Amino acid sequence: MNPYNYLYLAALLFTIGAVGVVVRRNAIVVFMCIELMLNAANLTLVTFSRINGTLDGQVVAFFTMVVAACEVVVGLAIIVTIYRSRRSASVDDASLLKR
Amino acid sequence: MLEIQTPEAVMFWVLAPLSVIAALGMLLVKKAVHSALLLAWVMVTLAIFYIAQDALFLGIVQIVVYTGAVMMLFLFILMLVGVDASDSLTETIAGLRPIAITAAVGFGGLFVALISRATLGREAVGLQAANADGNVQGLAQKLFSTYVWPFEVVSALLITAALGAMVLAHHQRSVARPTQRQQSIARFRSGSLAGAAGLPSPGVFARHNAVDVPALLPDGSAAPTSISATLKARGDMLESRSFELGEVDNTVTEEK
Amino acid sequence: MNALTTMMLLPILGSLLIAVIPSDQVLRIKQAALAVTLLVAVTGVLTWFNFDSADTAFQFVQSVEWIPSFGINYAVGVDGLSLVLILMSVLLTPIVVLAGWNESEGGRWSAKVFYILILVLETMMIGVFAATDVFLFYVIFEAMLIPVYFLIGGYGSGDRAAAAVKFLLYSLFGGLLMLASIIGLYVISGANGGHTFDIAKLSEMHNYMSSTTQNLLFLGFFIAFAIKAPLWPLHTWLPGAAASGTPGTSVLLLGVLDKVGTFGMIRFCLTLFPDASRTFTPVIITLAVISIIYGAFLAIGATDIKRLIAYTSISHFGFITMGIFAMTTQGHSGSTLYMFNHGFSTAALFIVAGWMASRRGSSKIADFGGLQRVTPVMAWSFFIAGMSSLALPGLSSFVSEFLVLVGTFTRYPVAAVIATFGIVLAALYILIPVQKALHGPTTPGNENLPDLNIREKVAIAPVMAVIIALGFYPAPLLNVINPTSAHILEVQGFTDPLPSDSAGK
Amino acid sequence: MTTSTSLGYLIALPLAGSIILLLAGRKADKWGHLLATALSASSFGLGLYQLSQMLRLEPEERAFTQKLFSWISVGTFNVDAGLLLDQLSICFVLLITGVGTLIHIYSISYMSHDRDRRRFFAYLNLFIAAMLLLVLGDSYLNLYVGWEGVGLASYLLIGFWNQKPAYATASKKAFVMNRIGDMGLSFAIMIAFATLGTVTFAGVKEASESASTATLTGIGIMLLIAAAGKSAQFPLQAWLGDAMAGPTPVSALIHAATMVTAGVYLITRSNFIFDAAPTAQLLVVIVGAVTLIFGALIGTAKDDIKKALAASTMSQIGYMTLAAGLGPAGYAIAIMHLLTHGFFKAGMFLGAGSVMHGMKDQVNMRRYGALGKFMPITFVTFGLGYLAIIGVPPFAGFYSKDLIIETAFNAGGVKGILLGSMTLFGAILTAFYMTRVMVLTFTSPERWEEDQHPHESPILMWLPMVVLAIGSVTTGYLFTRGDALVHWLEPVFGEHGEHTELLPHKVVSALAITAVIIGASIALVKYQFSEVDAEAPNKVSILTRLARKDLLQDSFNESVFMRPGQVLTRWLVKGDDNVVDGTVRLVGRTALGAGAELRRTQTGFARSYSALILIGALVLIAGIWVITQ
Repeated sequence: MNPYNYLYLAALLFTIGAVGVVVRRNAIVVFMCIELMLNAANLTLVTFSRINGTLDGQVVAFFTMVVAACEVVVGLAIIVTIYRSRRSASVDDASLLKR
Repeated sequence: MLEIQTPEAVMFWVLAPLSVIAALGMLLVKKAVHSALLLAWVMVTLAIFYIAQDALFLGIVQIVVYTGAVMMLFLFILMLVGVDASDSLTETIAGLRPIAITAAVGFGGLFVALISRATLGREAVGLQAANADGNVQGLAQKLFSTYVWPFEVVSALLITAALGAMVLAHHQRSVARPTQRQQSIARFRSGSLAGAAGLPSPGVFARHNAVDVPALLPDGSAAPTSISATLKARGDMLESRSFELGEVDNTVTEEK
Repeated sequence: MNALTTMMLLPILGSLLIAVIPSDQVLRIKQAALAVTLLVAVTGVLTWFNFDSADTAFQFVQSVEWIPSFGINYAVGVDGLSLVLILMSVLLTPIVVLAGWNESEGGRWSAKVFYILILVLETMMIGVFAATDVFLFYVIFEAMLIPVYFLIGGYGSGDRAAAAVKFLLYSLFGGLLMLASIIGLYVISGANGGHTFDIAKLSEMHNYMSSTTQNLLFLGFFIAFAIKAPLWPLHTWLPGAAASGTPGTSVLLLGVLDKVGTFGMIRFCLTLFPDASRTFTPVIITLAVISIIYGAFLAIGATDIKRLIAYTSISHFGFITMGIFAMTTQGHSGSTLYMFNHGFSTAALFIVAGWMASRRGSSKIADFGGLQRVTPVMAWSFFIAGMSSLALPGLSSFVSEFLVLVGTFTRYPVAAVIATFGIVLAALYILIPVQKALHGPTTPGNENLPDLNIREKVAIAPVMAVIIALGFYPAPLLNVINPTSAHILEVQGFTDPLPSDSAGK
Repeated sequence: MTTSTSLGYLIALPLAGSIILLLAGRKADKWGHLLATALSASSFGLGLYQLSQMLRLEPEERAFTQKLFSWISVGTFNVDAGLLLDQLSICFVLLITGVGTLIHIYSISYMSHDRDRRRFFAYLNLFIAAMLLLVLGDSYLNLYVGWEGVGLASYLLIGFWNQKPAYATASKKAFVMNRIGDMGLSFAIMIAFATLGTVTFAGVKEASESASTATLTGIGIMLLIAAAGKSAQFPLQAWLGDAMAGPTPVSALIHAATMVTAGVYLITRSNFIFDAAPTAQLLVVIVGAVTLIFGALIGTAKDDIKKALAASTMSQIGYMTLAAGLGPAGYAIAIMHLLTHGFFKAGMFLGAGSVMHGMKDQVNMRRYGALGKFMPITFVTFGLGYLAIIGVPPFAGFYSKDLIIETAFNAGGVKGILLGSMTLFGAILTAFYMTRVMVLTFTSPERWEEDQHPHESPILMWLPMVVLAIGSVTTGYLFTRGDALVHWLEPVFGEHGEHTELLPHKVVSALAITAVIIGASIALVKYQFSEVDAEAPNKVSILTRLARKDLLQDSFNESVFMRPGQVLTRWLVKGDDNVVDGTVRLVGRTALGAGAELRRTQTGFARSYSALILIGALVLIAGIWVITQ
C-alpha cells in the first residue's frame, strides 16, 4: 500500500475544510471546518512519519492536537460570548470592525 | 497502482471515499448538528488511518480527545447556542461562493499535482524500527527528551487557554439581578396589564408533553410568547391546530 | 568633561529642571529656560575661544562605544564648519526664547512642554553638527523632527497640523533615502576594513566603490539634504511650515534646521563621495540657480509676510548650495559664512514679523500700513533685517553673498551671472513689503499698535549688533572658516582657478 | 603714495553723527540737527586739512592711503578696508562735505517745521559718510559699499515723506533701478577678480596693462552699467525724476551735486580700463550723448520746477559722461564740469526749495511768475546759477561746458563732428529750458493760486545759496586758470597727448555762445514776451507730449519689464502651488485614493478575508508549482 495515497486524501480534506471556512456562515460549522483542516494536516504528519521512519512527525501531530484543543476551547468561548450579546452565531454579523 | 495488495489498501479504499463524502456532506448539510456528526465520522476514519500507519497512540488520542472530548464540546455549545434560524445555505456575500470554489478547486488540484510530483522516489521506510519498543514508548522517548521544552510550553498554553475560556465565558453582571419583587412591580407598571400574571404557559393538551405546543388565545390563535424562543427558532414548534378535535386520532390505544 | 557633550547635556538637564517646576508657574519656567539657554550660549562662546583655528582636524573629540556590535559610537568633534554652526545655534536659542516670550501660551499644550521641546531641540541642534559618527548623525537628524513637529503642530497658527505633517513626511522621505545610503556605506565598509560608521574611515570608502554605486549613495544623501535645505523643487514644505509655526520655531527651523541640509552637503556629500559630487555638480548648480531666482519671484508674489520670508530663504539657500558646489575657497567660505549670517538675518526678520503679526493679529502684508509712524523701532528693526536679507553692503549677508558670487564666478561664470540677477529681485522682495507695511499712510487697525517693549528690544539688539558688526568685520568668523574650507577642498583635490588674464604673465 | 592715519575720521565723523541721532531717538530732537551740521562741517575741515597736507607734497606723492583692517580674506580674495585719498578723491571730498555742510545749514531752517527733522539729519549724515566711503575706498569692493550706502541713504531720503504712497513708490523705484546698476558693478568686480585676481584700484591698474582687451571691455561695460544706474544715464535714467519726491535739500545734495555724479567718478577712476578698451569707451560716449539730449528734451516740457531741474541734471551728467568717454583728454574736464555743476545745480535746487518755501510747496511753474520782486536774494542766486548752467561767460558753466564741446569736436573724424554737434544742440536745449524755468518762475507775470504770500526765505536758507552762487560764478575761472584742475589731476589720469584741433578754441566758444543765445531767445520769446497759460495746454505737439511723459521711459519700463515681471510672478506663484506643490499633493492624494480603493476589500466579513487567504494560498502554491516545474 502506497502511503502517498494518504497525502492525497489529506490534501482533499484540507481543501474541503478551506472551502467550508469560506462558505459556511455558522461560526460553529466554520470552526469544525478548521478542525477538519487541522486533522488533514495531522494526517500528513503521521504519513510522513511513516515514510521517513521517525516518530518526530507523530510528536508534532500530538502537539497539533493540543494546540487545536486550546483553540477550540478559546474559540468556542468567544462564540458563546458573541452569541450572548448578539443572539447570533453567524460570522457575518460580527463585522463591526469594518467601520 | 490500483491493484489491491494488502488489507490496508482495502481499508483505505473503502474508508477514504467515505471520509471525503462525509467531509463534503459537512459543507452541504443544513443543520450544524449533522455537520458535527459527519465531522465525528471523518475523525474516526482518520483515527483508523493513524492506527493503520503505526501511530497507535495518536489514533487512540484522536478518538478519545477529538471524537470524544472536542466533538462533545462542539455539540454542547451547539445546544447552548441553539440552532440559528439564519443557518441557511444561501450565500449573502455576492460572488463569494464561486470564487471560493474556483480557488479551492485550483488549490486542491495544484496541491495534488504537487504531491504527485514531489514523491521522494523511494519506498517508505516504515515505523517497524522506530516502534521497536512500542509506539507509546517511542513517542514518550521523544516527547520527554528532544521535545520536552515544547511540551512544557504547550502545557502552559493549554492552561492559559482553559483560563482564558473561563474568563471569556464568565458573565459578569453589570447590574444586580432584579428580585422577584422588582420584577413583579415592573410587570404591573408596564404598558398593559397583560403580562401581570406572568407569561402564558404552553401545553394545553395533556396527551403530549406540550412544551412545544403554544397556548391558545381566546380567539383561538396561538400565543407566541407561551413557548421558548429557541424551540420556535429551531422549527420544533408544533401547530396547536393539529390537536383540534377534528384532527385528533380518535382511536383509543391501550396504554400499558 | 568634553565641551560638546557638556553643551548637549545642559539643555537636557535644563528640561528636566523645567519638568519639575509646576505647570502653573509659567514665569518661572520661562526664566529657567532663558537661564539654561544663556548658559549654553556662554559655553558655546567659551568653546569658540578654546578652538584652535589653525588646526584642520576635528577638535573637542570624544568617542564612546554605543552599539559595539554594529561599530556605532557616540562620537563628537568639531571643525571650523560645525563650530560656526553650533555657535549660531546656541546664540539664536536664547534670543528665540526671549523674543517669543509669550508664544508658548495658547498652544495645544502647556508652556512647560513648549520649553522642554525647545531645550531638547537645542541639544539635538548641537549634536547634529557635532556628530562625527554617521549613524549618530542620522539618529539626531531624524529625532530633530519630533520636537519641531510638536512645536509647529502644537503651538503654531493657521493650518498648523497640516503644515507639521507635511514637514514631517517630506523630511522623513529624505531621511529614509539617506538611511538606505548609510546602510550601503556600512556594508561597503564591512567589505573593506571592517564595519564602521566613523566619518573619517567612511571617507576612504569612495576608493572601493564603482561610480554607479557612488552616484546612487550620493543621491540618497543629497536628496535628504536638498529637502532639508530646501532646494527647488523640493521646497514646498517650507513656506507652510514656516508660516504656521510660532516665530521662534520658524527661526530655529529656517535658521538652524535647514542649515543641516547645507552642512550635510559639505560634511557628507562632498567628503564621502567626491567623484559623485563632481559628476552631479552641473545639475546641482543649475538647481541652486533656479532656487535663487524662483525663490525670489515667489517672495515677490507672496501676500503673507511669513511665507515671504520663507521664500527669501529658499533663494538664500540657493546661494549657499551654489557656493558649496562651486568648489572654490571663496565659494565654500562664503557659503559657510552665509549659513551663519542667514541664521541671524532671517531670525531678525522672523522675530520682527512675528511681533508684527501678534500685534496686528494677522500676517497678511495688506493688513499693515504706515507702521513707521506708529512703531518706529519695530519698523526699523524690520528694515535693517530686510536690508541684511537683500545683502546691503555693510551688513553681514553682503560679505557672504559676494564671496559666494565671486567664488562661483571664477569657475561657473554663467551661473554666477544669473544668480546675480537675484540681487535685483531681492531689492524688490524686501522693498515691496517694506513699502506696503511700513510706509504709506497708517491704515485702519494699525493706529494703536504698541512699539517694542524693553524685553523685545533686548532680544533684537544682539541680532542687529551681529548683523552690523559682521558686515564690517567678518574676520573672526572667516579666520575659523577658512582653514576648514581650504582643507575640505584640498582633500577633494580642487584648487582655485587662477586669474585667467595674469596667469603665466 | 603716502600712508596716512587720519582718513578714517573723514568718514567716521558723519557716520557717528548718523548713528547717534538714530539711536538717541526723540531725546536728540533739540540738538540733533546742530550736531549733524557740526560733524559734517568738521569733516569738511578735515578735508581742507588733508588738502593742505597734499599741497605740501610733490604731485606724485599726493596720494594718501590708509589700511584700516583686513575686511574679507579668503584664499586669494583679499580685500582690506583701505582708504585712498588722491587728487581725484579730494575734489569729491571737498565737494561732498562742502556742499553737504551748506545743505545741512539750509535744512536746519527748511525742515524746521517737520517733526522728523532729527531723522532727516541722521539720513543726511549717513549719506555724507557713505558718499565719502564711495570716493575714498581703495578698491572696487570698498567703493561698492559706499555705492550701495548712498543708494540706501537716497532711498531713505526720497522716501522721507513716505506716508504718501507715491513717494514711497518713488523711493523703491530709485533703489531697484540703482540695484540694476549695482549688479553691473558686481559683475565688474567678479570679472576683475576672475581674470585679474585683484579688485583694488592699484592692483587692477597694474594688471590691466597686461590684460586682454576683451576682459577690459567686459569690465568697462559692466562699470558703465553701474554708472548709468547711479548717475541716471540712459537706459537706467527713469528713477531720477521720481526721486524729486524727497525734500528739496536732498534733491540738491544727492540728486544734483553728489550722488548722481558717482557714475562719472567711477568711470574716471577706472580710466586705465577704459583707455585700454575702446569699445567700452565708445559706449560711454554714446550713453552720455544720448542722455544729454534725452534729459534736455524732457527738461523742455516739464512744468514741475524740481522735475525740470532733475531733467537738467540728467542732461548735464550726460555731458560729463560724454567727456569721460573721450579718454584722457576728457577725464579732467568731466570732473571740472562735475564740480561746477555741483555748485550751480545745488544752488538752483536750493533756490527752488526757497521758492517752494515761499509758495506753500507749490512746484508747478505755471503757478509762479514775477517772484523776482518778492524773493530778491533767491532771484539773484538762482539767476547766477542759471547763467552758469547755460554757459554764459565768465560763469563757471561756460568754462567747463565749453571745454567739453571743444573736446568733443576734437575727438576726431565723423565721431568728433557728430559729438560736437550733439553737445552744441544740447547747449541750445539747455539754454532754452533753463531760460524757461527762469522766466516762468521769476520774471513773467504772476499766475499764482489764491492765498499765496511769497516771501524771502530766512538767512539760514539764503546764506548757503549765496555761497553756492559765488561758487557758480568763480569756480570755472579758478579751475581753468593755467589749466589748474587738469594739472592737478594729471597724476591720476595721466598726461594726454595733444590732439589735432578740428576747430580752434575761439570758434568753439563762439559757437557755444551762439547756441546759448539761440536757445535763450526762443524761450524768452515764448514765455517772457507772450502769454503763459496757468494750466498746461493740451493742444501741443507730439514731441512735447512725449517729453511730458519723460519720452515714454516709464511706459517702456512698465510694459517691457514690470508687467511681464508681474505676470511671471503670478504664474510662478500659481505654478508653485499647482505644479510643484501639486505634484507633492498628488503623491499624497494617490496614496489616499489607493487606500480608499483597497479599503473596499476590507468588507468586515471574516469570510471574505478567509476567501482572500484561500486565494493567497492558491497564488503561493501556484508559485511553488511554477518554480518546481
